[in-house]
Amino acid sequence: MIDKFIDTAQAALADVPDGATVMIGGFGNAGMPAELIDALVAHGARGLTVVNNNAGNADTGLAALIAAKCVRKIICSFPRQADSWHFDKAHRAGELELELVPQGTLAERIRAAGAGIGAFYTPTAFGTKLAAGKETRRIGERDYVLEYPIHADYALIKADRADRWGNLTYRMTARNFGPIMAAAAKCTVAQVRETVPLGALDPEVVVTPGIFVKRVVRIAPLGKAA
Amino acid sequence: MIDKFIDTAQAALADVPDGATVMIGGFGNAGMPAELIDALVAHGARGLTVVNNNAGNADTGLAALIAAKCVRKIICSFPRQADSWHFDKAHRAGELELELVPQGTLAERIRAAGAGIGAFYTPTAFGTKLAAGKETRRIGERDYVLEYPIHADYALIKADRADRWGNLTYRMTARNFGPIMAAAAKCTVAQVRETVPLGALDPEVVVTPGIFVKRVVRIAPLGKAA
Amino acid sequence: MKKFDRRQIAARVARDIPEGAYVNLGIGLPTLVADHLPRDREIVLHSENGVLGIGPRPAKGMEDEDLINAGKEPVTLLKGGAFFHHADSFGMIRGRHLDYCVLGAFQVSVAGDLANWHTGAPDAIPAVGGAMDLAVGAKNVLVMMEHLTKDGKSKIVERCSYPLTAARCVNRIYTDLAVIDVKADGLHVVDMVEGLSFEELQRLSGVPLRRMATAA
Amino acid sequence: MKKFDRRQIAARVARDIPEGAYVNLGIGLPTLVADHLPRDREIVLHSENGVLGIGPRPAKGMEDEDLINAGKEPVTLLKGGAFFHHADSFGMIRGRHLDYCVLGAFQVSVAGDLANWHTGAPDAIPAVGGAMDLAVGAKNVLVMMEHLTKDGKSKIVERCSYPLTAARCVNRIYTDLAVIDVKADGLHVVDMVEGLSFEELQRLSGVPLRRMATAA
Repeated sequence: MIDKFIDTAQAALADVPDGATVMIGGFGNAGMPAELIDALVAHGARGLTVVNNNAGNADTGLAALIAAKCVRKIICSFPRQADSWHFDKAHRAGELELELVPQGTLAERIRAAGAGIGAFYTPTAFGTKLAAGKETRRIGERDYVLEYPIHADYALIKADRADRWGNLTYRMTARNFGPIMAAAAKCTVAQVRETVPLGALDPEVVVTPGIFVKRVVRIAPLGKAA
Repeated sequence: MIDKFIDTAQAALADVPDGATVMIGGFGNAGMPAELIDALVAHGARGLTVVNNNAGNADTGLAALIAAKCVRKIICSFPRQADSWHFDKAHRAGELELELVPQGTLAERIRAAGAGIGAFYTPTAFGTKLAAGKETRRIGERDYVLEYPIHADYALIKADRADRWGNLTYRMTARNFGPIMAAAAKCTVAQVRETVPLGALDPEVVVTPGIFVKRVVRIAPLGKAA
Repeated sequence: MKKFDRRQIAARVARDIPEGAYVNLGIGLPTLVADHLPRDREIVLHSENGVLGIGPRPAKGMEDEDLINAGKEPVTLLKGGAFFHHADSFGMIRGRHLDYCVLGAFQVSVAGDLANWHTGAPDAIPAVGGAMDLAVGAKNVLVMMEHLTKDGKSKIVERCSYPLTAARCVNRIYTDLAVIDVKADGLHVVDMVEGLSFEELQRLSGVPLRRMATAA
Repeated sequence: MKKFDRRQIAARVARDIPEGAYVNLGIGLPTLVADHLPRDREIVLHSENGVLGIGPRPAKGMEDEDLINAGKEPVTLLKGGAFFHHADSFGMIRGRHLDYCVLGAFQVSVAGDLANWHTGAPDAIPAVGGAMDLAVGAKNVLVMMEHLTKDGKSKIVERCSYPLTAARCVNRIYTDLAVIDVKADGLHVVDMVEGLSFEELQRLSGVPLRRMATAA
């Protein structure tokens, strides 16, 4: 029997090695796998490359992972925010490398990894600092920049409902990076609000088919028993 | 008020000019916009380039469009079938050009057009006849072929339900090429089984958002009044 | 001369968005445009984080942290809205499906180059977000900004001194002084605030302007 | 010697598919594998036209033309199945998410090159479908074919004379005579039908074969 449910976030991340590339879903709090990130901090793997839209806010989540000195490099589109102080400090100290990528290029590079595309030409960032040193090409009447996929060892994402095959649905704008990160990582771990019996998810409504998901952890919403 | 509903298939295709590139959805009968194709045959535009997975079967649909000598070129992955006689005849007579594309490359080229990607590298077909003369590149340890998007003037697709903003859902494997063709064409015309009031489609379940759809025609299932 | 305030600029932009348009409003100033869209027009708002059909801000206490815009502010969803993932959302942008995007700017050049993501200061940590995708992808790029910097310099420039977001992408500029179209043959003044003369606008702007035959 | 019939070849392939595998069965002969998958293993079948979790053929009269496989035959959907569009479906294939695909073949070379889409006849109208994507994308490419052509020539060849589907892609060959692994150092015989000697198989195949230390 296929059973991707796993009891705890700790167990789901127990094999993350030092130096792994870890994608972390979420945009703002929507879709942020907070409990999985906490478990990653506790797990203590070092030298991680993290792929996320941002670079951590305030003192929890990704910011805590940075504060714990687990992260060597961040690939993201929007690091600098009013409360990104842990990133700012580590980056200015030269302890944390930044690869800044336009948001759509970030999404497309993640998608390309999941879809087996070797590289692609995007018009975004042509003629800007963020394309400096990159290969370009004129196709038709537009100029493009060559971009490569971002593969990951792990993807940590938050979905809404899951069955034991790992099929996932999401909730509103919490969908964001989840589906594409799930496909781009060797081992995708999803935290979900609810687990349901096989067959309870409408096959028309599954957003991430279980083929992309290795482990599912149910995190009970605050105030509810696990 | 946004209202993309249009009364008849004929009216929805009235402006298709000679020489247009027309994508036609469907895989087998699933998702084939039969009534829209009939209307295109009746409309009589000539010199069309058609993008479809196949090249017509028996005497109806795309085969009828070919028999009516409306098609100059077909871009598809699987032309030759036991009952593709109209295609076979026209192609052998030199009246119908064929661009044969592996199915996944066909899908990705259509997807690239909709997503503004200028070109992409795919491992599919490397070292085969279908990559003859194409640019290739080794990336990491794999070899890739450079492929370009397929844009269309019109996409004719079949969906299941639609609202007046053009949001679409599909039914089972009838989804196939619909969502990607909708995004790749300047003017997407969807025939649907049912039209519903705005707000009746769950926003989590919309597969093709209305932004990709210009016109929607309800085609009542056989045996039901229009 | 009576300068437009931020709300007036937003209202002026809103006036130009037609019925049925698909529109992305950038973070910050452009978000104000939503409040001024004519109620008799159906306009579909997009946000980079995977949503079409954004409605007004939710009532106090009705916020849902899973329903936010690209500025991470709580929003609502209109009937007819839809959710999708980030790659699909940016496919929409890059694939030229948005009719309009409205962006803030540090500078716009006479050629329509846009600088809005990075001051270029050597110690600044830059953040780009979706700005480059929107600038390159939307069919019409509308810029909202103050006409002059705090020390009185024109933000419309011969050549951007700040790092570019995208080259030759801006279609129309809305400032607290004027509305200006960027065309192949230069900048055309479409509209000016009350009491401002073309000559004065020309002097303040410091780049060549043309008078539009008729105001929009 | 007792050659395997098509059903027996299919059953032999099915035996090798492990619990939890994601598998695409090609059009034609490979489709038979579905009937022989062990009932005590959950195996998820994929089809190119946008479906995971294919179940058995529907009962007569229960066919639905919207629920078909890549061979355009009516199928059913198991609990846990899901639908998606063609680009996502081939992203799954190309992105190496399928554990196995099973394909028919005209020829397989000693290096694992596969020819299965085109006879190369000058007047033939070729059709490729998803064959090239599957051959290049699946983690394990299993080939099912008769060992010999109708006129007794080996379909396992030094170099394919038919146009290639993909180079160096085949992992294992299942024929009516044997099961053979394609490895970096050549072809390893894993299994033979009853009454066939290695020497006879070697003679029929016409390309160098190695004995496997232990049969699978």
